[in-house]
Amino acid sequence: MSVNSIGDYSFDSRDKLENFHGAMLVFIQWEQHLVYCAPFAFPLPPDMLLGDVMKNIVLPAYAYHPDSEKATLEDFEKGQWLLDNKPLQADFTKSLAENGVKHQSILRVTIPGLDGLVGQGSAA
Amino acid sequence: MAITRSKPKMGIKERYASMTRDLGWETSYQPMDKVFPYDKFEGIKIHDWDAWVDPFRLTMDAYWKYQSEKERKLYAVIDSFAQNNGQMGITDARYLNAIKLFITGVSPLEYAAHRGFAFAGRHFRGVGMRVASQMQSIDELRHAQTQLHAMSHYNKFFGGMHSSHLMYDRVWYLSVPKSYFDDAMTAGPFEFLTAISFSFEYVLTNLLFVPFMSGAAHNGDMATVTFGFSAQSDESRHMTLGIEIIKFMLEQDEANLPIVQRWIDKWFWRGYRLLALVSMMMDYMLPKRVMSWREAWEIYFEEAGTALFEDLSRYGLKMPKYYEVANWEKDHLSHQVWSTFYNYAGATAFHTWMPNDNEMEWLRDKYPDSFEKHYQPRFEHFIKEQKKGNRFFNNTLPMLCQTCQIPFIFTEPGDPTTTCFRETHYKGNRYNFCSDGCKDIFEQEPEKYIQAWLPVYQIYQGNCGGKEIEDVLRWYNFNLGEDNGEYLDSPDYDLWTQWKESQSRAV
Amino acid sequence: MALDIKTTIIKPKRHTYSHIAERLGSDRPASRYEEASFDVEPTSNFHYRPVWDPRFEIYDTARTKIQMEDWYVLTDPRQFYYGTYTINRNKMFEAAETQLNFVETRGLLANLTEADRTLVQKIILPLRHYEWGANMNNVQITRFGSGTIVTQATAFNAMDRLGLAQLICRIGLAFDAALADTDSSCLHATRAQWTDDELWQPLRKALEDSFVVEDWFELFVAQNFIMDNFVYQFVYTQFDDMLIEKGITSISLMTEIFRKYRADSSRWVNAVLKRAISENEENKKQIAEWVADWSKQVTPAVKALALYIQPEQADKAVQICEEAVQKHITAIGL
Amino acid sequence: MSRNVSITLLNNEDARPVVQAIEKDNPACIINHLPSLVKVDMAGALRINRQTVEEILGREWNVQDIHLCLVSLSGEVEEEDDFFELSWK
Repeated sequence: MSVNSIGDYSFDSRDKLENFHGAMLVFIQWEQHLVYCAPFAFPLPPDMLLGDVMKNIVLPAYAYHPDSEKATLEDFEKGQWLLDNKPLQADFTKSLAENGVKHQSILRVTIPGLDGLVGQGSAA
Repeated sequence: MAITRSKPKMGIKERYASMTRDLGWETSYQPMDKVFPYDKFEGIKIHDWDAWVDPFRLTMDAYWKYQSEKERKLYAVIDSFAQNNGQMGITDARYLNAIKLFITGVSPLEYAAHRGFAFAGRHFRGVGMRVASQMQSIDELRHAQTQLHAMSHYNKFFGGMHSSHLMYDRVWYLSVPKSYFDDAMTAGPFEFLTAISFSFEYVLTNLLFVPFMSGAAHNGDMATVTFGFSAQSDESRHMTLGIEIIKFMLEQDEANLPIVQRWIDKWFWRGYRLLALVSMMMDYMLPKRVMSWREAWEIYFEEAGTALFEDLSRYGLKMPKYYEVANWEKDHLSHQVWSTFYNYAGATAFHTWMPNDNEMEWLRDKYPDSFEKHYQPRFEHFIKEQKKGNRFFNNTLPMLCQTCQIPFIFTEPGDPTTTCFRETHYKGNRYNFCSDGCKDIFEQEPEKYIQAWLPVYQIYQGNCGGKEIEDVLRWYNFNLGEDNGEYLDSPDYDLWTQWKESQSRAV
Repeated sequence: MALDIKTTIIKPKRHTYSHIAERLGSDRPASRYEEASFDVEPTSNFHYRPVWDPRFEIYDTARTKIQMEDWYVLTDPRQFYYGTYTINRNKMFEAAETQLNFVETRGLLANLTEADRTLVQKIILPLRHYEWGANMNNVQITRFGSGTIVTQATAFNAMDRLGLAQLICRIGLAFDAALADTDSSCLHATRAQWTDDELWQPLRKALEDSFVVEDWFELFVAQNFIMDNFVYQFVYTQFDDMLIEKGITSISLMTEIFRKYRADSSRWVNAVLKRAISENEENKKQIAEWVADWSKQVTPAVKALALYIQPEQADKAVQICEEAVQKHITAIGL
Repeated sequence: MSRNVSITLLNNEDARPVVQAIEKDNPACIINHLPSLVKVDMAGALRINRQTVEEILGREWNVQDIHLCLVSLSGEVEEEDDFFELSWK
């Protein structure tokens, strides 16, 4: 479907990649840890290593969650990853782009055994 | 006893027709299509504009008579409220956070409706519809203004209300109501009426005004109750305009049905998402509660909405798409939303807090299938940490839905533990959605929604006052440490405690 | 003790909203007019362009050639916000209703000669369509104008015009009632006069041309300043004077509200224009151009009415009318 | 199945005679009192008769006076000189 308009109706996406000064928008969520109400949004350079993103940005952001003490960077790398809904073999030594992450991509990670505050299915 | 009265020469209907419909004429010095350029492109076919019947036949003299009486009463209450320090009579200052959300998130919508109905009030070629829209237009101005006046007194003592209209243009969560109304105002006049008069006013607004205003009464807020109910008496006229416009479009031409159904699907979902804010007002922000969001949803949507759509089924109209999802979410919505604002209390112009023991019990009781299992553990953790001096503030920025602009806080229907993600691609770009409802809306009109001014991404693009969160909050015109943060650490709380202490000393 | 609490603790943190305090230059208690009007219209970060006119934003100051550094200087001297406006108009229309009822119950319309009755019906009643056109134009400005301070006043003015149109209908119904022996309705006949009778075509043409004006400020000048000044001056002042000279006062009673309304609205219209003209030379030039254009369009309309009423006095009547309008033009600084 | 129509009025002096008139003329209605509100539900249709309100009030009452106390409604509206009716078709 397309918009019904009087006159030409075409505009740029307000969030096109060029608007982010060399970064791209990436969304990251540690599944089942809903103490954090929503996935994080970050503007990240495509050539930043996924390992650096996790170590320097994502893990500190999750610090308030008690599970964060129980998970090492390696645990995260070995976790089950979804990139844009497809399984991903995450490689922390490679860049976001090399891992296949694009502008507006969603990364979701699950670490088996770390299911939030009160176990499987509670999602807290 | 029989009251005798002189019989009017003309019945109300005939008199009204001669004073409205008869005023218009077919233009000939300028073509009608140029005088009314906007009422055809949406594809709605109207064969007989005169078939429009306004059930409330108010002429302007009657309008002024009733409205001036209402205004006199309203301002008398507002005056006496201020003179008697009515702000001290509310149940608890926590309550005012709902009012802060109201003046920043709802009052600007009243104003937008004023201008939107002016558009409808000028651009339908049917006179009856124009007159009804015009009356609604100034009613909406009334609501915006009486709200500013009623809340002016609270603003003198409490944070978060001092800059409502600027905040509406800038603050992240207020882009949810703003984008909703911008969407309606940028649509054609028929879609505007379907969106606002029908989907919002008729189907959903009871959920905002009735339980909420009843809540205000319950919590001693006479200023709000008075403007709320005074506004609501206009609302009945507006709701009726809503149902009449749907019937009118459906009766005029069969070809209108699919268009109207698509709009109703869209605007039900957009309106429902907008009301997510109301769910938490009802369940968390009223110190004395009237009914739960779930109960209100059952009465005002499941019961009343079903009756309405059964009535309209004679035209072939169906219940709005994804209403089952909304019904399922009634057990989860308010808790998920409150968690979100607890997370982001550092960046809101109102305060949040954790429910006390009694409130936890009330929540367990009202939400037996969801609260204890899914939300209580989260809240207990928050409370435990807060007692240790570690009040949680989520310092990241969240991912937003391209359509409703709410952070991705909603979970898969039927699974409250897994965040719901949907996506689509348009012209080589990826767009993300919180729900099937929001994805569908985008896919109908992608050219529109790619323009969305999504606050988080605008911050990252450098358009919101600076790089640091503090810069952004200053750009929002927040008084830091006063407007935002935890309720128990707020000047509001301190002031309230002082008042209560001095009152009890006085007694 | 209660007093004690009030003096020690109940001290306001601030006296008005932040944006109002900024405008007033200090945090002092603001009037209801100020709190209801200033900065209410959104100004930035609009989400989508209108599908019915993608050239513009939802609110867009580029919708007129007139430029103002701050639209909120165009205040309304009456300081109307919804409450004061509605209460005021209720009184105004109740008084009109009383006068109308007086004329009706005392049977004053039945005393008119056939010729006078026809004359009055022909000149006054079709103006309900003119009022309705004025309503349309003011609703248009209400949607597209800049700044709540301007658009709320046009919203009120639009409703005034609907009320006045309905009042003319009431006058028509009073005529119908006075002639109870006939079935025909003079009110219903007015629409055909308005659309077909040569008498009304110049005015109808000017009005219909105004319906398609894109610049809302031009529309404001055309409708609220030029057309209204000419029509009100001619019909409700000069024609009314003529009826009184003939000894007919019942019409004056019924139309007094139009003179009251015009005196009231003129103060606001003139104040807005005067301030916009004083803003810069470009505004002044542009408004002067519009004033000249629309005066040219509406003069034939007045002339047509004048010729019908008293052909031999027509030129003189038009001249009086123009002179009266010129006073307003001078008053706004042109 | 007969669906409910409903009318919500302010709980005040303007509304009291109206509520009484509703009770009198629609005996099967269900009246719910909420804080500062009265919500009346009725299966199928609900009618407010001018004459009944006038009898209760002892003076003239205009059907449009209902606008002074009306808060919300559900059902299709029919407003005449002598009555105000809500119904589902």
